[in-house]
Amino acid sequence: MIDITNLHKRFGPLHVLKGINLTVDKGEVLSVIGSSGSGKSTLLYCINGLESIQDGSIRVDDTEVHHPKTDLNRLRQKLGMVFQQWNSFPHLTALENVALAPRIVKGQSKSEASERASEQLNHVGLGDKLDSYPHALSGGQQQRLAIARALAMEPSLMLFDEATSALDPELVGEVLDTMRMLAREGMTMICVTHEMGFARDVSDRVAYFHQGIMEEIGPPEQLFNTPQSEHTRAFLSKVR
Amino acid sequence: MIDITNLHKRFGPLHVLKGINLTVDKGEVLSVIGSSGSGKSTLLYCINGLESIQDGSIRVDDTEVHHPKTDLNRLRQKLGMVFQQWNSFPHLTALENVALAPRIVKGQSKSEASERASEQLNHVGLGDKLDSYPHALSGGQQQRLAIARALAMEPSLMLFDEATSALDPELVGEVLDTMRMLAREGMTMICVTHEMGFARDVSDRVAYFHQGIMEEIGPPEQLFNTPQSEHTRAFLSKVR
Amino acid sequence: MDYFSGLQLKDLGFLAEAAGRTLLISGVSIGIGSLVGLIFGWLLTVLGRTGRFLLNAVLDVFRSIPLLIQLVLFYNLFPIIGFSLGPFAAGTLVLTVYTVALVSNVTRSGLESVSPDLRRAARSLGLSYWQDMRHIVWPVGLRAVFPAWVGVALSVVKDSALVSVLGYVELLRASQTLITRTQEPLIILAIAGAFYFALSFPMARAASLYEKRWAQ
Amino acid sequence: DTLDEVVDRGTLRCAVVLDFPPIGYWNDNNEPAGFDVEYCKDLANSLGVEVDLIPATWSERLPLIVTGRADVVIGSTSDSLERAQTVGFSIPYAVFVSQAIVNTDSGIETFEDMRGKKVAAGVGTVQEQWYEEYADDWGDDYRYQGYQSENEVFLAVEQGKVDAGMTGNIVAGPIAQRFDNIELGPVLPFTADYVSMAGPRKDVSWLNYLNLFIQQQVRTGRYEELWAQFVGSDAPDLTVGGVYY
Amino acid sequence: MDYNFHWQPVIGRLPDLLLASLDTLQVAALSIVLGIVIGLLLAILRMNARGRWTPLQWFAVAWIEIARNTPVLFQLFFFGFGLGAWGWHLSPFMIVLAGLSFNCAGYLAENFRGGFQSIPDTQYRAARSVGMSAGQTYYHIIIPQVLRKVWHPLTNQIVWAVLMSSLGMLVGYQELTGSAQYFASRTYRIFEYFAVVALIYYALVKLILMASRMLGWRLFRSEGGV
Ligand SMILES: Nc1ncnc2c1ncn2[C@@H]1O[C@H](COP(=O)(O)OP(=O)(O)OP(=O)(O)O)[C@@H](O)[C@H]1O
Ligand SMILES: Nc1ncnc2c1ncn2[C@@H]1O[C@H](COP(=O)(O)OP(=O)(O)OP(=O)(O)O)[C@@H](O)[C@H]1O
Ligand SMILES: [Mg+2]
Ligand SMILES: [Mg+2]
Repeated sequence: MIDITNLHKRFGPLHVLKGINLTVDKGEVLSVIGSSGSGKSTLLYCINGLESIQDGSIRVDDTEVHHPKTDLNRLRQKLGMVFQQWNSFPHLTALENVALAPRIVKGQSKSEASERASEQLNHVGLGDKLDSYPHALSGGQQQRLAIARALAMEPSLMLFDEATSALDPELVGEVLDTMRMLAREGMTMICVTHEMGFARDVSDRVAYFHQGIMEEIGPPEQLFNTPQSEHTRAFLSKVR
Repeated sequence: MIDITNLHKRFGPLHVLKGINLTVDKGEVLSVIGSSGSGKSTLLYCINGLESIQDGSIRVDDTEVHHPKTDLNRLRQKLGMVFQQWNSFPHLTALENVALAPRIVKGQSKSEASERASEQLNHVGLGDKLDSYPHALSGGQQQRLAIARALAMEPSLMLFDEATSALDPELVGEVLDTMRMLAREGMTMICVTHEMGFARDVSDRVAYFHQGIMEEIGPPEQLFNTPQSEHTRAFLSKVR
Repeated sequence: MDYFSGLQLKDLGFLAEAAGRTLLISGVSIGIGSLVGLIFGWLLTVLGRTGRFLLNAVLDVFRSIPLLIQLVLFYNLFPIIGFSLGPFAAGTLVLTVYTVALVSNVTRSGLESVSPDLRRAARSLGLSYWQDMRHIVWPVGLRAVFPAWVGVALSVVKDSALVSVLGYVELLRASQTLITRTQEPLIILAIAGAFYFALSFPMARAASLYEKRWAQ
Repeated sequence: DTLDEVVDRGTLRCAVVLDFPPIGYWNDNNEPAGFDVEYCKDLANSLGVEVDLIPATWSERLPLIVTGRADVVIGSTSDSLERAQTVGFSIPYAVFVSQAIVNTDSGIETFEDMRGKKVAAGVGTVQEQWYEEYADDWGDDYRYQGYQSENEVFLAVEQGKVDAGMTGNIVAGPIAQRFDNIELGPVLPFTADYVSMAGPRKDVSWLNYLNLFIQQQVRTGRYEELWAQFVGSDAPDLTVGGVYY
Repeated sequence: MDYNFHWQPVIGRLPDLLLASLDTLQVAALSIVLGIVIGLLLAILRMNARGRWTPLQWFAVAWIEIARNTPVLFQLFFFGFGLGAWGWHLSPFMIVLAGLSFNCAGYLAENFRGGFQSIPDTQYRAARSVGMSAGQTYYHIIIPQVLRKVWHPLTNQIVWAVLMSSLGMLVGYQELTGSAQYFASRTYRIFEYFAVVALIYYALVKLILMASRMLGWRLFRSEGGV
């Protein structure tokens, strides 16, 4: 599904990703953990083609993401993405948020897009908020809205970038539950997260990033119980 | 040390605290938990005299906080307070942040205040940041700065209002460690917190607030393992 | 012979007509100026360093010279370079350029206020650059700065009073004319002031209410 | 030249000053009226074209000509040599004597009394220029204030902001009558104020035409008629003895 | 069009024009100082208007709204002829000063109000909680932060005051624009004079912006300057 070889990413002089090799299979759930600034978000942006890369390659379903001929807008329809914060469109209702991209990108008719959008919103438990604007939703609801919006494009892979870290502790649960549901349904997922509980329970594998290097990757039991690298141990002890 | 009887607090029509009775002894560490809007912060503000009260009384060391004759500025020197966020003064260096109040409130000389301030900053592990401005400090360092600032007034009681909830997960630890250190040193503390681990490990007692009522109070083992009230159980299951 | 006469009812009509001209000249300037300003504001967000610097420098000139001077200068310049403009045309031109200078600033900050995360979210759904612009950046950014734009528009309405120095008989000039005839400055000024206030205050209020709602 | 242009265009762009009753003012229908306005109309008639009146303040008069926005200014423009470097003048079409109007409380009776008092005039008038010649002599006693229009001068005198205002004798009379606290002041020791029409400096044929027009107005008695209508006294003699113009 | 530019007379008057620009700066500076003082008072009055309004608060709100919702030129005329009709006589300098101060106070009041409201409540509470009095809190904690918040709008207002003082010409005050018009009325070379004056204004504005940036950088280096 995803095939990353020797990926290098620089922001000017700053070397942010230093040769990442990673494969994610269909149906797999991968959690990415690591301290702030280690390049986790950057990795997701690169997979999505939102950031250029300086060396190596990323292939999604045998499409080279950074090949000049690749139609990125088409590719991105396969890759749903949910960010940490503020990513619902504030000027559109929940329904319009979800229906917009299918309509203007996929060319669905207005009624078709709306119908599917309301299905997706039902799916994430927002069936009663179709006509609410984001500012009238709680943080957790906004995040579920963002998930529904990504799902409406029928992606084959979902990328989550700390989808819960801006939420009040009480609201984290509902978003994690939605993500669990997706995992159960067999969605391929890469989740950058600070929620060790989630990483442990839901993922097939967990990867630990440290200063632009993927220091360690493995099944959650292995990584959490018998971390190989010293950095991993130090990090895990800090986040408890 | 602190004696609260039948405390009622209203914001206009909103009844925020509905008859709180609470005693905190010298050297005791009390954690206060409860969902958003249950009145936890308001309780601290009332203790500190930052909010008026409508009924009942609060006595700190036999001083009636809300008695018109009470010199609040004097009383507040006994009560150190640390808030969730925005609490270091952004226009002053770390040293000035800590030295300001001793100088202008207690009338210490500039050099004396500076000397003591740098001691306090050493105490919380910021000995090398004396001349840094807050914007150059991490969130965790800013919170420790706020703790040092409160300590510089040599308070006999510390009030913490979710001192860690605005921090990145990795930074939470350093602030909690500082609070643990204070507890070990025998400081009387009331900590409003979302960190159940901290509440469990450090407190002598934990109080659960629900919609302006103190639903339950007791030693941590009791409250966490055998909660009496249904609301407490529901809350604890949500925050895991 | 009496060359002076008291204030009459029909003078109110005269003032109303002049108020109409105030609305006309500021309306035209705001309309054209805002359109051009939108484009320039967008250019400021996409141009390279030098382009942005140059465009900014030019626009900045119009923000750094008193409007009064701009009006007199341009009014006198056009005939010199060969085509004569009446007070209305010259006034409209200067006010329009002035509006462009202000609106482009407002637009730029509006577009820049759209967070990169929001744009990434849109792009990550497969929206193209222009779809992102059309459906996300413009609506969100412009809504955010709508109150600031209203502020600019109202200040152009108020500053249009300066076109009176070119002899264009807008509201303030008309009141001067009436003052000349009736020698009753207080009441006439009060009427003129009340008109500006009645136009400006409700709009400013509405914009700030809108801003509060939008800020939530 | 301008003459051809005006005839081709079919309108005469004639600048007038309208806060200078009775020479130029807004009547109670808020339309331009006065001696100068009638002259504009007569001039347009003589050319067989429509008239386009351009209201101007004192200081705008000559720039209107210089920048080509008006064909002629009939606005009590005194024919000073300094101005003649910028625009062209016709022969005089009227003559005024400069006179002060004073606030009743000012106690001014003679020109000497104006020393140390606050005195106003319109910016760009000859009164302003002549009065400035006293500046060095009088030192701190020279307290002059310029205003954008004649009307603001009257208001200032009326409200007591200044003690005296300087204007033409013809205007001074009606003003003094109209306001309770303004009265006629001393006639000013300035030379008689010969006022001319102004046109583009290099356009001699147009200036010639204007000269002839002024001649004709006097010859036909129209000059006397309008003077009587608006000013109400005998029309002054427009010639200066002993020299050709 | 055969217009010949005459620059010589303007160059000759340059020293006079530069002197007149000092008048411009003076009246602008004074009106800003007055505007700040009055604006602060108005802002405090308006902020304290919770629930019921006292006459003092009505006064503040009326001032602010009239200043912001009518043209400056109108305000100048009002202080000129308007007050004159009541027998209050202001000299042209005072008219400009009063008009600009009135206007600046109204605009600055709203800026200050915004500045105060943008300081998080916890700043105030944190200061009070270490025992500072209300006065000490304002002096040591709130005002320095508000100053930083309003620095930019304040600079804009100063620039605005300089630009708008040009209206002095229309009420008989001979600041830079008024003097230029006065000199120009001799030879009627308005364009040349105003072109030079435009340059002077541009330079003044740039100087003010530079000074503000440098001063701001010194004052606020704690937050990385302005
Ligand atoms: N657009 C950019 N320009 C320059 N540097 C950038 C940019 N985006 C990120 N960086 C830098 O790249 C490094 C990695 O950033 P990244 O956001 O990927 O970290 P992260 O692991 O997601 O951290 P966090 O947990 O804080 O989100 C950081 O040092 C960051 O400052
Ligand atoms: N100054 C105020 N004016 C009016 N209502 C207020 C004010 N401060 C707090 N409240 C209300 O009082 C209630 C209790 O607020 P409080 O901040 O004490 O809750 P909390 O338990 O601290 O919540 P959180 O966990 O979100 O901080 C809330 O409903 C809040 O909206
Ligand atoms: Mg990140
Ligand atoms: Mg709280």
